[in-house]
Amino acid sequence: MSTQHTERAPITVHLLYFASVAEATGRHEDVVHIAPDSSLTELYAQIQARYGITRPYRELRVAVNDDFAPWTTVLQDGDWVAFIPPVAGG
Amino acid sequence: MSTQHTERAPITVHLLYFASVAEATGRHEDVVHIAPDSSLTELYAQIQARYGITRPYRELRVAVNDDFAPWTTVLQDGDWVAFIPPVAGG
Amino acid sequence: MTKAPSTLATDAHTPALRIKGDTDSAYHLAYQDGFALLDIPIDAQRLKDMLDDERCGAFACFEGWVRNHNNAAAVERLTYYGYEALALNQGRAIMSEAKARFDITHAVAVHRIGELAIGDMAVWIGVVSAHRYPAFDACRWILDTIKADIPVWKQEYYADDSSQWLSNNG
Amino acid sequence: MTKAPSTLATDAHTPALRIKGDTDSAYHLAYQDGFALLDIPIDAQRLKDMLDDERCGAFACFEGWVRNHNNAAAVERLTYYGYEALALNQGRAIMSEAKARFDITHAVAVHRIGELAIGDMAVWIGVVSAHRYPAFDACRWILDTIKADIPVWKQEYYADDSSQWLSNNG
Repeated sequence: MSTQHTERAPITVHLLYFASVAEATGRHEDVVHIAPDSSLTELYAQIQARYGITRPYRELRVAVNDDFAPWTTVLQDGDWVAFIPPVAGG
Repeated sequence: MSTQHTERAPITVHLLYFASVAEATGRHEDVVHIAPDSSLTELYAQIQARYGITRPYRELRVAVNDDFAPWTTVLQDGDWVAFIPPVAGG
Repeated sequence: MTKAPSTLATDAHTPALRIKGDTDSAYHLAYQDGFALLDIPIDAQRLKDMLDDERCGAFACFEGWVRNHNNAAAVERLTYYGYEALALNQGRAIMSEAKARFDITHAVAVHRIGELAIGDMAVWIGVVSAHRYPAFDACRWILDTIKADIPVWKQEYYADDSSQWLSNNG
Repeated sequence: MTKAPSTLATDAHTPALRIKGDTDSAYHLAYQDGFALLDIPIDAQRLKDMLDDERCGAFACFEGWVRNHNNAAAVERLTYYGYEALALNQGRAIMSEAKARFDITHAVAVHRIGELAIGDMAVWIGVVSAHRYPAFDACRWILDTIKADIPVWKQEYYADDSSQWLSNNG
């Protein structure tokens, strides 16, 4: 038996929240399930919906596995992702 | 009785020598007598002659009474003068 | 300005207030990679000692201190939060790029996180080189790049109990 | 390069190797006028403590150290000679002009004279300001101006017993 659109199992992604993003989510970490081949912008949209975050992704940077990454990056199962609000060190 | 050129008494000037100038004179201080209204360049010429210094005054700066002064300054009795070779602090 | 965060939200920040390793490991990292985070007062002398070098005639240094005001508002204290793993990766890359860009011998930078009081040192940067201009230029570039790229966030607390997230680019 | 000066010539330099007052007076002058000469090792912490200010977020600092080489030649040690009275007058004017030119809160600079060994600090400059760029800019300007205008001379001694008068402008 076959389907036209193969239903692939969702992948698991870990999230770290910092500063104003942690303020909005009320937590430091999350685990979410998302469709394979999702992009970081799709992941951010899911988090926005869950926590009612209105800030557009363009105002943030994003890190995958402890390095900055482009928003176009495709997620892999087990990735650790952090949305990075404007920094204020120094 | 009168003379055409009034012979005025020489003034006394104190000299401080530093670095390569002290090297050339072999001393740190001097007292010299010079005609009134002499300029700093005339004083330097006198010191050059006394110690056989060939370095032209343009390569040095000059200080009068512990402040830098223009070479055109006219000497006053009791002035302290220092010829300042190129500095090397810092 | 918003009121101070709720207890829930504050707990959400707690992991970002402390470094994972101990202090000696952080200083070792500063020595090895040129960059580290600390969650206790920065020992400037200990960092400076890492830079001693007989070939160097110039030592340029910058310290960022917590000011008692920001624009018109009187600051009482502030908290720096850090994403340590990303900060260390970025820091290592910044210090490596500084050595490639400028004619310098060594450079070290450390940023503090956690609760700081007025006058506390938030960041220390030291650079040594044979001559003076590369030391100045690199020190300033490292500071600017840390401010732009190191994931550290600052929340200032004011006399009326309000607080504010600061941003370096706005 | 010339051979080391004769004893006679060395005596001619002796007054320029020591400051006239005591150490506490020199530090007081550094505090009051922003500039002093010292003829013993510079205590950077003592100078830095003069600059503590809660309004300031930025501390920029420069130290000039005696290098073990100058161009190709291996330097063994060196001697700084100073014309103290002129140096203090010039130094006071330089620090005053720095405060007028740059948006800084305080600045202090001290130059050492006498015999120095490799690694010794010859000059210390510290500047504090509300924001970072004026501190960097003033620190660099003060150093450049000290190098141009403070009557201090440097004689380097090399491994073969020769020595040389250095100059900052050529």
